[in-house]
Amino acid sequence: MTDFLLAAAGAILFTVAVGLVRILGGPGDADRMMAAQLIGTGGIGSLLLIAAATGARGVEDVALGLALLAAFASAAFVNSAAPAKDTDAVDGR
Amino acid sequence: MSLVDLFSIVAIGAGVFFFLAGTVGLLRFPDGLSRLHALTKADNLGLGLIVLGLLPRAESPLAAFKLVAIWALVQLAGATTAQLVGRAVRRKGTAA
Amino acid sequence: MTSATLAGLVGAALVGLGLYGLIANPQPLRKILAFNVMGSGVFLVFGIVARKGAAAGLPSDPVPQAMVITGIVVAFAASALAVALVLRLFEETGRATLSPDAWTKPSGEGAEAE
Amino acid sequence: MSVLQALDIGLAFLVFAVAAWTIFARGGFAATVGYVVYGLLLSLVWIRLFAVDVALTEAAIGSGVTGVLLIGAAARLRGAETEADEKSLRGLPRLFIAGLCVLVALALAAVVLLFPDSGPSLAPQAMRHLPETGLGNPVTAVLIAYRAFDTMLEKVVLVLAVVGVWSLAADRYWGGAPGEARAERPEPTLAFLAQVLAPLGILVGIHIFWVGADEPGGAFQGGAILAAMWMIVMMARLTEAPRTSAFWLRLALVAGPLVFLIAGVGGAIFAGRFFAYPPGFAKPAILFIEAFMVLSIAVALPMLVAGPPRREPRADRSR
Repeated sequence: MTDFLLAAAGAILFTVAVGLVRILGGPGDADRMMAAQLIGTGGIGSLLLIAAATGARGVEDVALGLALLAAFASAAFVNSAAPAKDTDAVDGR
Repeated sequence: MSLVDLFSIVAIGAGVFFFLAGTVGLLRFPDGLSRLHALTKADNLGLGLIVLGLLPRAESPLAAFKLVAIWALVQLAGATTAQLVGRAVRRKGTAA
Repeated sequence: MTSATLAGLVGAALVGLGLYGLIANPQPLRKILAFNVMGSGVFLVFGIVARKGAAAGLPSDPVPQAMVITGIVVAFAASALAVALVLRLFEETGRATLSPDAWTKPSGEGAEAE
Repeated sequence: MSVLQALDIGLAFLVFAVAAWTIFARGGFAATVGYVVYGLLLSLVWIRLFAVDVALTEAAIGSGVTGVLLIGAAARLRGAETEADEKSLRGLPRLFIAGLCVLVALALAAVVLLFPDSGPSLAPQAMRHLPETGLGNPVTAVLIAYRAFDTMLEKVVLVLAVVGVWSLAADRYWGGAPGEARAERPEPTLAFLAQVLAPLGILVGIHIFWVGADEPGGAFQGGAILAAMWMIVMMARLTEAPRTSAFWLRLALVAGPLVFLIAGVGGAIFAGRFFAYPPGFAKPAILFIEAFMVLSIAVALPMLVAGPPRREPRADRSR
């Protein structure tokens, strides 16, 4: 069972990593924020699986902290992107 | 293998599948909004099923509660991010 | 190879990577990022000290752990100060680069700020 | 090779790849998003090293709060990137630097591989004296009891950093509030997120601080989560950043190190040594100090992210 949990964690990390390759490169900044969101969710998922498999104590709190802060990068992105005038010009390379 | 183990394996396996599906969508879909749609599948169902699979293995009621809370928080974050990023994509038109 | 040794090796690689970025990239923001990558590499090397020195039946030595926690907070404080400096530089001069060419060229409104 | 080893190797590779992206990506914003992802992966690595306290700190500060700081900065600096930056340092010097950096990395790797299996460690001593502090988490004991002076000075560093950031304000803004006054109304989605998240986050922050005495957690991690909650409320513009001349703000900033220092001096008087805690009274004293540290951290981090004052203090003076 332990091996299954770890394999599942590995599978999620691998999947997310593949997705990361595609969208960290863009095309737009919005796609990059999606990459951050995807690895956030995937990271929390594999964290929980690793914790269940290795029995490390207190890991739920780490996942809880990550879940609390999961939306922060996007919030900062939207907050800083809104007032700027030149977002369209530089974006989309 | 006990019934609990079987339940965990089925639920977590399904969760991994949804992560896979979400990522494939992210890779294959042509425009920003559909990619966002694919991403939310991984968020909602993928993590939800994994939490469901881990629930019977939780050591204490508090730990189980935390698992559910983590899922709920990620739901909230995912929904908000989808809204915020979706609006950013739309503001920019279909170019992104 | 244990997971601790592996993490230590990654830490070593990260220090090299961060050092390169710190030296080679002229944009201050990228230097800040590189510095943080380098710092976390050092922390990881320290992490293996924590894992190996774990005597007394502990999974991890608490002393290096506490120092790494302190280090993370200090690294954040330093980054925040650096970011504030870079943003101020950008506001004053309209550019933010440490590339020597950019500042010696007479063109550009910020040349006299050197 | 077991599944766990395969997972470790995969994780190590992923961390390295994302770090390389952060260093080599074209465009500051892309690199910054890479760094946020990198911070998250690092907390996974710390879990694998069984350093849960560090993983918590990395998750809260390394990924969350730093992410807001750097993404905000990268978005503002977007216009500052020039083609010349991408091209500078070509050819031989670049190769030379790369070679030197590889050498540094190799030397460190050799050190890592040559580590003795059981090096000198203070862990047994830390565990032996743990009952005297009344704590169950040795990391907290190291931070607040054994190496109290270090931690106190580190709080001073935070205060100094805030002073440094504030001092970058233009003269006429000195004492004003950070951030531009924005006429636009709050983004409704963000406001909703903040309204739901903040109460829960405050609960989690206090929980993590409280269990820190015996379980992984503590003042740093709890304080950082509380700080993040204040940040999200400010980002959603449900509340404005306070004037930097506000007395309560300055008091809250220095409360942590101040109470810590007073406790240290008190130790010199009542327990015979600087930063010694009277026997039997250690745990309440430590929790008392920690509570003020949480306050200072929760105030200092958002102020560091908010940046120097950008509004005239007279405009919104309410005294």
